[in-house]
Amino acid sequence: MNDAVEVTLRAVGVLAAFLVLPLLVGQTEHKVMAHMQGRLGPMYAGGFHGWAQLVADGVKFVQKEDITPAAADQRVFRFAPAVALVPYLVAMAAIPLSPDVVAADLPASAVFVLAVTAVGILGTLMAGWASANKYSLLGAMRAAAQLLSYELPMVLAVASICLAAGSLSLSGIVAAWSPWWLVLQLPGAIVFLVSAVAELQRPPFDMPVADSEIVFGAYTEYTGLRFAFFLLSEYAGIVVMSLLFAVLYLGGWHGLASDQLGWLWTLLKGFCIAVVVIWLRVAWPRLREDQLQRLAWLVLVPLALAQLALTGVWVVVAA
Amino acid sequence: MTALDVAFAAVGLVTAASGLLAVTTRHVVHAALWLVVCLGAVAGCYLVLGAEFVALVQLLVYVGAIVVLVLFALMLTRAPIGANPDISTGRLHRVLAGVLGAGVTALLAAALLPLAGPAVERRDTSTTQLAEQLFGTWVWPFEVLSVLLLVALVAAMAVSRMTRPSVAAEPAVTGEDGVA
Amino acid sequence: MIHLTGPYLLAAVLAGLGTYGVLARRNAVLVLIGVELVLNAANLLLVSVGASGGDRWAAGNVLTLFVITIAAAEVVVALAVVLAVFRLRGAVDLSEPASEPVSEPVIGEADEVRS
Amino acid sequence: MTEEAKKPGAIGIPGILKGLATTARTMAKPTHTAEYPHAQPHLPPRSRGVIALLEENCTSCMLCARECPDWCIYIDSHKETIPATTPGGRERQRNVLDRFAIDFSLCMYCGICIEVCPFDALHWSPEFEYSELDIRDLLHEKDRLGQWMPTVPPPSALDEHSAEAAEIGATTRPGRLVRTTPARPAPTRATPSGQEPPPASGQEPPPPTASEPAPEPGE
Repeated sequence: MNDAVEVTLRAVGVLAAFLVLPLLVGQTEHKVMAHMQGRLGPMYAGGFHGWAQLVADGVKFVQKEDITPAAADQRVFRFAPAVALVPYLVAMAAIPLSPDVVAADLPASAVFVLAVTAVGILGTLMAGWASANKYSLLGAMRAAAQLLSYELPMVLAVASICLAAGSLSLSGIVAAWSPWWLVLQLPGAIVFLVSAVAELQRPPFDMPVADSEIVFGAYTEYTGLRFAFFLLSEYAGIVVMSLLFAVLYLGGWHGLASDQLGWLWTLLKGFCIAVVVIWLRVAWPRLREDQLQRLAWLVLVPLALAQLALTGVWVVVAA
Repeated sequence: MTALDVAFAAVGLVTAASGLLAVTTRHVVHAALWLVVCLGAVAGCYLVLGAEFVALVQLLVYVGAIVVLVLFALMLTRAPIGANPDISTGRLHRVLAGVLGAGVTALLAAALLPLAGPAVERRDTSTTQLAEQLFGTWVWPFEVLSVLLLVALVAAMAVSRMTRPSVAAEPAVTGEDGVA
Repeated sequence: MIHLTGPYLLAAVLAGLGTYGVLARRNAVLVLIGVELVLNAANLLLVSVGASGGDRWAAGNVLTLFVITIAAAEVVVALAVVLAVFRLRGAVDLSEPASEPVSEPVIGEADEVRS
Repeated sequence: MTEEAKKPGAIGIPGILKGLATTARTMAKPTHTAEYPHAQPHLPPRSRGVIALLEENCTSCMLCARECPDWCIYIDSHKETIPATTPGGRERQRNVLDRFAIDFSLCMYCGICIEVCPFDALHWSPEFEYSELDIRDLLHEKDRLGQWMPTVPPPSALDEHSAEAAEIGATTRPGRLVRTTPARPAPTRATPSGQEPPPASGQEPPPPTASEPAPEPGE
């Protein structure tokens, strides 16, 4: 009985985090992006500096008509948003905020998070194909090509961290973290961040949804709540990737009073990374498809391999 | 029947059902999507069998990469929405294939099931153990595999560029898939 | 405690389904799906044997990892071949007799080799 | 992130960092946004908000309606006979404006009507808050157009070194032979030149040459 209560509590906690943190990131994006462009952003919804803008957006999305194109593959089309969204929910459950604050402490959680987020691609592919729209199909193809390419450097970068920590578990990695990693794992960190932004299809890697070329990529035909789910999955993805970065590279809950406030430190570090992800979107133009592939294969993969070798040497020498 | 048996029966049923749909459906892309379900369920089977690292790799490599590649190839080689009888062979051929498939199942089951015996204690392989074996006992096959991967990479690149010279003579008709 | 009857039976069923898939499909990519099923049957067998004990070098798990790797390599090459065939003949129908190239070679850009 | 730049041929990292720096600097600076409904916008002089009609100046000459590129000006008028002012004199006819309407759902704010009006009956007003829930309500009849008149700003002062306005020169110079054609553009130029807002006066004080405003000028 006690177990059931605990499981329920944890599930509710993850769900709450899943519903709140992406909105927080979304609102931050609204405001940070606006100020970076000399604007104010939302100012009215909710009163104080438009804090409820995304809630209002959600209400709006719920009210909109849910359209499935006549030529679409109905079931796949309807199912795709869930496939895009759920992996991030599951991934969020495995990311520890502190040694105690974790929904599901898995032994190989680093691999687990990577494996689960990799499934999210399928949602985009399904959406793009099932829409019966050539723009959607093109977007899905671009997304698949991009995500496959950037998966590799990302896994390699994480492998380097796991090697340095001697653990596949995120909690173990944070426990083994030392400030030296900030220097020694810097190339890997950069590779991870770049690949994470690319995996999320965020600018400057937003070729799959390049609105000036292919309308909105795989999401062109979506309306209402299903479209909102895709948006939510993007922001949930930012949350997952930022927290993962904070846990892997920035030492998670290490910091002042980490016994009590560890979870706050992790959240804070993750939030800073999320702001950086938003910043990149404002600052840089979109990469072309060939530049994208070139960057992944000619820069990131060699860099990640070099990082892996460096870490290997370091581990052997230090041991 | 133990709890693990029940769990395995549940995942196994999903695996078998989705596998069946993957080879029988008339929608091209649905076949690949059912394959996703099947492979994911197989990962679940591995979990039940106590091989969690293999399950994660199955998810990461099979579902995350291989199936995406398959879907990608399907879409590049025309995958219209809707049922398409042309993707399967004729009725007689299919009946023969079904008989043969059933035969394979029967043969394997006949060979394996007597070996099953009574319930055994599940032996989990921890990741550490796995790593020690992988980089100790199995290190040479492992190295050879990495060479195989490299060869596959180069081969795929070579194959995909092979058509270039012959194409140069033809008038370039860029058809429905100027994608890539 | 677990009965191995289930895993063995499932492996046999998957192998049978895979065989059917290989034989009953005309689309080359779908034939590959059948092959994947057979490979997974083998993997399942390996893992279940590994879980039953009497597995000295963690062979069940290690070999499964190897098979997954090989499957990845195989799929990459096979799909490259399929795409090349599609470019040459405009279709990936295996039951079509090998004839001269259809006079419409669909030229994509040289695909990046992925994964 | 700076690795981004290492793609071949890219000048690379400095430019990329500059992008980051520029956006960061912009974030530190105050925004340029005006929160419009709460803070009135600062409109530049000569803003094109809405077109005001000074009905007294209109002679129903139809120039504006004819020149309008999207035909959004509707004018109805009739002629009225004015009895002779002196006994034995001739009766005169005069146009009376019945309807003058501008459909602002069609108007593209080009301002040609204002340019071509020979008698300064049309003026730009900076008022822009006249949106409607029903598009048909954007058809402003002449009373509505006339209500915009008080919002028309006085014309800006002349540049100190500018040439003397033609009509002022004409009044100060010794008289010349009467020639109608060259004098025709004079009234239109009167707006910028007259230091007083012209709408105040009723009929335009004609330059010495113009006798009767012919309703149909040569194209």
